[in-house]
Amino acid sequence: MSGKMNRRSFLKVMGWSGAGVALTGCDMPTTVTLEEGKEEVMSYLMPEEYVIPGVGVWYASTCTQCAAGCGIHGRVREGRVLKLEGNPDSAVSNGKLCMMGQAGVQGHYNPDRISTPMMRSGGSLTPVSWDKALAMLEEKLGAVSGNRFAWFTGTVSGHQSALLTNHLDAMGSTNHYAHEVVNNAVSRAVNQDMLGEANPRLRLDKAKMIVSFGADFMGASQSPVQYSVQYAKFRTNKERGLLVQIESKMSLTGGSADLWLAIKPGTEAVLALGMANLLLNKIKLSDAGIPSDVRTLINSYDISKVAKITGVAGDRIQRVTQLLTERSPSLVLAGASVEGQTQGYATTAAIMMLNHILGNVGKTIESAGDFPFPQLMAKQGGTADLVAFAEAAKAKKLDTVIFHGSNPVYTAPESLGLTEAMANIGFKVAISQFPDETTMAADLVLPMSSYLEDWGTQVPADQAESSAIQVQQPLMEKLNAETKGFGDILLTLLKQRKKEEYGQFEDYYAYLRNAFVAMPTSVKNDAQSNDEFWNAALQTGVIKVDVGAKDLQSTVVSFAAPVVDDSAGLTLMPSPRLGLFDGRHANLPWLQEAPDQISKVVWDSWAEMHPDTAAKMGIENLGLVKVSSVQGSVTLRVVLLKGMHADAVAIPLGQGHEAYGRYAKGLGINPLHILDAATDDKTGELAMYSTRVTVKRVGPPDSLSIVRMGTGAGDSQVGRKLVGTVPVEQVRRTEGT
Amino acid sequence: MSLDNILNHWSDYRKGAEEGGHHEYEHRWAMAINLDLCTGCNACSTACYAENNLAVVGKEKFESGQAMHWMRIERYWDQQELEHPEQGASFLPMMCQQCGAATCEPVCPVAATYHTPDGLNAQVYNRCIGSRYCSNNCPFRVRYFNFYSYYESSWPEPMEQQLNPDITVRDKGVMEKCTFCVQRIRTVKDKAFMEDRSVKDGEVVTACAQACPTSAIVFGDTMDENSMVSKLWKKHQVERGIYQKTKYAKKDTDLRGYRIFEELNIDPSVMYLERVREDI
Amino acid sequence: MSKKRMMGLFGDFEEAHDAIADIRRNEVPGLTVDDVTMTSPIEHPEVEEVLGDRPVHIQKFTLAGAIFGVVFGFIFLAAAQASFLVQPQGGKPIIALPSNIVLIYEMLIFFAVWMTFFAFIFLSGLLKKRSALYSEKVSLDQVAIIVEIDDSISESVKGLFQKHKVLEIREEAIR
Amino acid sequence: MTMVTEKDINEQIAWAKINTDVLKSMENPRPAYWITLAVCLAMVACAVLAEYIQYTVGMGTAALNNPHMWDMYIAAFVFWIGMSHSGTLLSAILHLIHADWRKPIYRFAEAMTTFSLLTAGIFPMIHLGRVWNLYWVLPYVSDRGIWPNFRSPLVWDAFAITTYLTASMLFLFVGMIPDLAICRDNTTGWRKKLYGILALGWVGSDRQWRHFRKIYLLMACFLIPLAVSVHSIVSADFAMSIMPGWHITSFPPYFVAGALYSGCAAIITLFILLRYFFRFEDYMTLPIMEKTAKLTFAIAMVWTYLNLIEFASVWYGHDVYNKELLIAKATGAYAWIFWTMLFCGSVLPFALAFRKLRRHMPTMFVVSLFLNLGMFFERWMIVAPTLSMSHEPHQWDIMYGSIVEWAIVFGSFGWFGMLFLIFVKVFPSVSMYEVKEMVFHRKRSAGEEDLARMTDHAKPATQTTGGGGGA
Repeated sequence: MSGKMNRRSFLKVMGWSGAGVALTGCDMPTTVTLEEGKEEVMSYLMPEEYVIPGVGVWYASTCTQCAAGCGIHGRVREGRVLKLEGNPDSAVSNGKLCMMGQAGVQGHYNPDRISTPMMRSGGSLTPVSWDKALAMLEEKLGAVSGNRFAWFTGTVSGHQSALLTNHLDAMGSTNHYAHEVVNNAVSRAVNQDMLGEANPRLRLDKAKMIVSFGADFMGASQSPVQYSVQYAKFRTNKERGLLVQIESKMSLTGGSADLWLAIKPGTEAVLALGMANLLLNKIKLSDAGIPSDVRTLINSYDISKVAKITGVAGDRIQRVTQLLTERSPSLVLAGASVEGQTQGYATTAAIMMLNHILGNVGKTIESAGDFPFPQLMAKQGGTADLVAFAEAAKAKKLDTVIFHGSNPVYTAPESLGLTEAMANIGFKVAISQFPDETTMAADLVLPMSSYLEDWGTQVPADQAESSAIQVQQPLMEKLNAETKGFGDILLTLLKQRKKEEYGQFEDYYAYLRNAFVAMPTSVKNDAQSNDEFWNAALQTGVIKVDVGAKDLQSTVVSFAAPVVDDSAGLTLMPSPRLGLFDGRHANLPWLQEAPDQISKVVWDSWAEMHPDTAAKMGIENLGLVKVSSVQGSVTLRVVLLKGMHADAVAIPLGQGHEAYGRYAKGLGINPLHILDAATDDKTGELAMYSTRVTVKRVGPPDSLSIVRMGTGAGDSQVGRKLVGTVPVEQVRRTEGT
Repeated sequence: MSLDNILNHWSDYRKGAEEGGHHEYEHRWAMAINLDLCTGCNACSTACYAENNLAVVGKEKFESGQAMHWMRIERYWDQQELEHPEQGASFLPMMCQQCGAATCEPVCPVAATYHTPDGLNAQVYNRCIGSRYCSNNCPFRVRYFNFYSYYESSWPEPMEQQLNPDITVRDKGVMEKCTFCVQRIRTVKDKAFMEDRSVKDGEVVTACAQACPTSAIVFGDTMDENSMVSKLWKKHQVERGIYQKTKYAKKDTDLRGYRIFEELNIDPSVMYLERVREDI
Repeated sequence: MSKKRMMGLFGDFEEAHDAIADIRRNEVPGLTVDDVTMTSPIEHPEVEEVLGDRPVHIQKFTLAGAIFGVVFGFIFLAAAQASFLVQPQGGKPIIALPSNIVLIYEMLIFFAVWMTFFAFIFLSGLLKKRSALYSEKVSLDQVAIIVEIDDSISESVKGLFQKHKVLEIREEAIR
Repeated sequence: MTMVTEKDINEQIAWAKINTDVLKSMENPRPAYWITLAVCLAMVACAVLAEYIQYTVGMGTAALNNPHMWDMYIAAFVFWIGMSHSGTLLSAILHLIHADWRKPIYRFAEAMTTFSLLTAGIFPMIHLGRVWNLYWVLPYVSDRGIWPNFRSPLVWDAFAITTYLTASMLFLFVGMIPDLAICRDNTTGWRKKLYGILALGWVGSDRQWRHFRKIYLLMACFLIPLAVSVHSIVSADFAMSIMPGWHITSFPPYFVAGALYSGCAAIITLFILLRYFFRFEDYMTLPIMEKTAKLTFAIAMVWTYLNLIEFASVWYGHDVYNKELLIAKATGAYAWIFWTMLFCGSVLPFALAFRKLRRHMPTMFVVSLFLNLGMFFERWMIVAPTLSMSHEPHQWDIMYGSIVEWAIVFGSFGWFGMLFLIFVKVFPSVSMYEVKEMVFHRKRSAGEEDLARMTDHAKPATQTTGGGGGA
């Protein structure tokens, strides 16, 4: 039989591939050779030369679903990217990928993507040509002067970041607002002051014990995959790591804790000081490097007092503290719920101080070294910039703003008055992929290519063992030709300003290649030629960067004494979650349909409360409640979980979009809107976890899209061995770990 | 002629699970899932959606229990008597256990679900008439039925371009379930066949195992003595075959390995390792 | 010498019974009980006894059907299973006797019942055209005695019938 | 009149009257008939609409979900199969034990069997996800060498029900041949043609009667084990699974008893309806009703006993899944159904123990309806709770069915009613020739010694009917 494939055998193949899971159609070299494929099987006649019909090829790139910058592999077949997986060469992702990264393809193929530039005329956005849009842009940017122009972005890094900075310079402006709801800005500040580094390397894998104050490092954190991988090592080490989670709302990480302690919201600082007290005064660790005022502060918190304030049992505190000294090196972490307090800085400092006392610095907290390309380093977002931006807008200090990679209209609390203030901004440009709230409020919308169609580099803020630049390359042709990559748009903007300087680059690809080629030999290491280096970079998807070794010294800064808010009501915890994250993934059906890890709710918003608290208020599980703060109120269903402190009510982020496409629009509510505008007095970051609310029952229980469908089933194993649990001693004996 | 076929192979054809049944297995794919590492993060589940063309059913249908998540994460609260779950939650990744003596198989009226030489419990969509008996007889409740046609609602233009061409999109009236990513197995087997070698351990990785950030899921061939899975099964003294045999095989009952509902004698291919907690 | 068929309708079953009894006792020479057919609206074995024992063979067919059902059933099922090795097994043998026995049992009854039915149709002389001598009264409440005789003895037969209070007599020539 | 009530049937009844009464019941339907028929058709229409929706939109419209892959349809299927059992089975048993009081009532009972089978047969089909491939269940030789899976109880169902349907239809038909001959002789026009064909040229010759006696006996002998096996096999759908609450040894007898039970209850219902509508007081007499009621009561007790057995065996069995399920049945979301079932099935039948009530038609009518309600609930309790609360607690749920489901189940009653209504107008719903036999034999045994008196009675009968018979 010749290589030619006659119609019958072709049909046979089709029939087989149709025949369910037992067979796998075209991936069978045994039934379809490439020759046959090209001639008969492929739907289009002349495939691109890099397309091997019927065979999936993996290309390396970088994930931008969150700021972590995981290296990914994308499976490309017949010119379409089908599946994303972690890139083993990337130290950040270690060949793994979280649910958000997996769902990246759905953002890429999303039916609600913006396909053409749009300009606001007569109140509504109407499609225009790129030329018109760019002409408009050039005119407006030409008109604006200095600081009346601003960029508003999420976390940006790599060469895009560099270009963006250059554009700001070209515009003579210094206003770059970088906004992320899920951020560790306060920790960065504390680290900067205590360690001299904002983003030291955390080595969970080296720790024998982790005490986490609400740090959801495996969930909605700065680098979930990296820390999950480290967690796995931490657990499987010779001496199994011990995880103690202290928080007011059980997070994904808390779900895996050996000991989960509920603490009264806002009293973490007190607990930290109490533990410090035990360490210094009882266990007699050295108090070197601790300022006297802090020392006296510590002394004033004896265990009984601490137990009373925090609601954590005294013996528990003592035991945990004791273990911290026994299981050295340990690691104490502070998370969003700690940072996001009116005293966020002080609290975080108090917690980081424990690392200092326990001598973890340098062991489980390492220096990130000196990154050779400061201009490429991540400009990390926070909420302080959001506040500042709102102020500036209100004060009519801004004429033209370009928005990208952030959705302030959705994420800003009403109390900031941003929505109204937006009107004060004369010309708002949105470089965006989806019709989200901010984009809908813009005057000019530039359709952006998805990260799977675009060139770029990412420099993760939280670098893993080995620092690297993550390379991002297109995995397929643009879905619609009208979209432009972010880098290309930046380049165009710069060409408008500095033709002479950037005219040489035909497009961002050219610029990037040039930039790579220009890299020092230290980075290129043994690459023979520029082409080889370039190809190697594209193949591996990472450019390893030697940052040199550096050891870390810590000093304790003095911080304010904790003030405990005992006013009536409950503390609202607007908790982000792996999945919808800060709401940016609400338009990805896979993530909408993936149940929340703790409460198992899908496709909806809900409030989490402790059953006892609810009982006092006469609220039943799945009942309809009204959560009101000074700023406003939201009505939603309640899910009673014991993984809550009695004084807290949690409303996960992500839902409540007024725009953002068919999957996100009109689902649930957005807790961010009812937050107070209170900020951390030191860093100016929004105190997102300090809003006091009251909860009122407004309706009877009703169905909610909970996996267990509200029957109460699925909560308990009813004595059946589905998940067995054994004490660690037994495992030590049997497995010697 | 099938008559002398019967006479010649009578004794073969009369073999039940106790004697290993009538199978010349090429592989016996299996898993070992370390529940101590599972953080319930949903990565596996989402990866499964991406790999296997699983339909997104939407709020209402999900609410009425018609979701299609082949790989679902179950979350249980132990220590319910306490005020707070002090040892966190118990997460259980639950997918088709590819039982050696699968209860779903003998009840299918049209032989749409059967046992492959790979030891997989295959579902032939084309043959299924949707009597749903298999799902009723599955103690794990991991078989999912296409109650509706989803190909319009779940993959609106251009979403359908993401669909994996290696497997079909199922239409209404058909039962479906986890296949241990049979398309991946198939690809690797064919590759090995072309290169005239046997499949190497770690060559086949299911989507869930691949994605799992904590590497809690290990996938492999229990017929390959040196495969990671075989070693783990051996280490925890979990054996293939039905309960009566394995019960006595397990010398040290403190070992963490166990198979869910093993007492039903269905010989699941997934071994779970118990969650570990330290009391402090 | 032409033959004829004669029918006598009787309102009274006992009279009919006696009439046949007389024939049996050869009161009419040349007429034996074998020539007698009795048609009646109901089933009454005790009256029919007088006709002497006339064998019925349906049960043999039933037996045949049953045996066929069993043999065919087993061979069919076993052959099908043996030639269909990918069938779902779930740890059960290829040829699983318990389930096959259930099906064979059903097949036994199936074939037995149908054989019985067809045997009934053919053995009981149904599906034939009714002769002119059929009286609708028979389906109501009267008994008819039909005899095949020579013309020669027809008178004496009539006499016999009359003696037993016959209500009506019909004749028909056999050609 | 009191004397008559003591007897099952009045021996003095003239044979011609039997003919005319029964034949009359087959002619010129009254408005009431048309109205009922219309109602039934309307119900069927609902069902058809519902099925159309389900067929086009998907099985999801039937409120099925992951734990509840089966539901109302299977419950209804079991219910109707059960309904079918009384007719043939009782008729056959009573025939074998020469209980001739069956004769006036067995005809419609057997018809009921056939029609409830035809109803039951619908449910497995509409419950299929891809009904258009139904024929794959049949063992036909295909060039792909694919066969159905002979291990599956569903395939057993297919075999058993086909056998049972054909066999009981034959039984019904054979038993009807002499009556069809009567109809043939007493009708004109298309009816005469129809009956002429169906009667197969029956003339009532001794030869025919002898074979008739034999085949009827043989069929009765086969039908009893068949009927038992059929419902055992239906029970196998559940008992052969590993699900708690299904995998129970006592299921086959339990199902058979339940089947007889619901069947008897249905017989009582139809008995009263026919007696009332067709003025069949002379044939469906109180004594016969009493006997039927007593029988029903006996079966009710058997059913209750088997219930208790099941509970006990589960309770002392220490199978955690089964035990928890049993407790959940009695206390959980389905508790009200559970207790209603027990009340209707085990307490209410004691009404049948009182002569007064047995003879009071309205009471009997209501009671019989409640008995059947209880039986339907029993089927629901068999199907639903197990699926709601099986091994995997994560997948527990509660389920009450959807509009579509209810519409189809509702319609099935219309379908049954329609078939039955047509039957009673086309075929004699009381066996004429056998009532005659009954009268004849009873009379005979009444005065064996005094033939003279018998003949005195026989004569006027013939005279009165001399004309009537001919007409």
